[in-house]
Amino acid sequence: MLIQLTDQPIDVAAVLQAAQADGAGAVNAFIGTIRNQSTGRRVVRLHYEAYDQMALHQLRRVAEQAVEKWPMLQQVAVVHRKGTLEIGDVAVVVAVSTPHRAESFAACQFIIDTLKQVVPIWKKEEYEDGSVWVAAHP
Amino acid sequence: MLIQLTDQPIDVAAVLQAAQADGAGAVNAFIGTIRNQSTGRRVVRLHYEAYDQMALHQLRRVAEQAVEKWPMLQQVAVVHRKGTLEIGDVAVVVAVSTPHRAESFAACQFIIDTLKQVVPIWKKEEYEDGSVWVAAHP
Amino acid sequence: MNLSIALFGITREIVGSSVLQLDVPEGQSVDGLLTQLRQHYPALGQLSSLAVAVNNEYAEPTDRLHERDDVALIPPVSGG
Amino acid sequence: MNLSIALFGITREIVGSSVLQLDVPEGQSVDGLLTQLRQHYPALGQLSSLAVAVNNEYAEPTDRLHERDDVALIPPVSGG
Repeated sequence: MLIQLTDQPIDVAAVLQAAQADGAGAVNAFIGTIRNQSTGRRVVRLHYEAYDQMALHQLRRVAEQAVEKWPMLQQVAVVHRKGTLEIGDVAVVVAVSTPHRAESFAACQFIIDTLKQVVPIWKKEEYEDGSVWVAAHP
Repeated sequence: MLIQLTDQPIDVAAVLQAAQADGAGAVNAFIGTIRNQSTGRRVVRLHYEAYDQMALHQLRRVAEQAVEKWPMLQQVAVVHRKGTLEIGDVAVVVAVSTPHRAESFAACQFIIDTLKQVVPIWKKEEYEDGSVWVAAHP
Repeated sequence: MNLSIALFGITREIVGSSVLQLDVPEGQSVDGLLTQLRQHYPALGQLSSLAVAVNNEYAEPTDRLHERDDVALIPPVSGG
Repeated sequence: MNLSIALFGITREIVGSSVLQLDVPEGQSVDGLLTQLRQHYPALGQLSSLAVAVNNEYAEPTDRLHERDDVALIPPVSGG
């Protein structure tokens, strides 16, 4: 299992490599990148901030939940970026391997969906005319 | 759109790169690798063979069907390997990008599922004591 | 008319060649071609499925074949 | 007892510091802490949600806080 927070650019190929296993024929990977717009506003860059110790603990817990739900999961790798990111930069990579492919899609989607709900990481979107902490207000 | 058959090792990072788009925050990728076993038998290596012209035509059609079903798809990349592959080698990479993540999972899964049904590519599994064209016989 | 039929995977091994030259009636149906081939090569009848591709598309049993068509036998695919 | 509360994102900006030192009754409940904080910093009441983390876990409103706990405010998360 590879669970990591980093303020350096994510080496996507290395994360995929970490998710591979000789007994697993299927790797599914989700790569979240910075879009040039959000709810119609033009995004200039983003700032990510994490409560590191809790984020790592919760990431590991999400990965363990995935293994409980899909016991055939062979490898799980989750790497999340922190700091200032520009358009096109990779913010998060989730990669899992399973012997058969359907479970790889389901498990990877579960991990990214749950990550977005429970892991204490916050992003502030910077526009040309201001900035907003995403989802902070109703 | 990147649609390719190759007898050279697949550069997974390059395929993912081809699937990225500045307007798309989500990339989903499926990577099929060679397992060390199949239906309980120990696999030594695999041989892939393709009807190139039809395979490329059908791959392009599958990608176009995905774009029809998910018009928000921004990029599609599918690269399939041919020739002799060893355990752990990458046989196929499918990568798609969308503005939001749920569609990236659904579209990527549709493409690999449909590819396996319609694209004229065949694999022969080699064991220590023989070999079999996969799925050829009931 | 003379048809060149491209063969792959297990059909190539059954026939022992990657191209089969065959003399068939003008406008032969796909179904008729398959029947003729299964008579010559009974092992083709043992496959899980056997389709015919014409010009890179899967053909229907009733489709008619023409001399300039790109014809291929498609045994069960197993890509990915 | 004295609590150190770690602050992130918008709560850090509202309070103006990444750690808040607070004097609270021994065994203060999570709910009581939130009420106290919202009185001092009304902008916290405007957030979509506000959770309290104790020792890296999300706490329940009735959980009691202790001086050695790692306590943090968790405004709406937005990772990924």
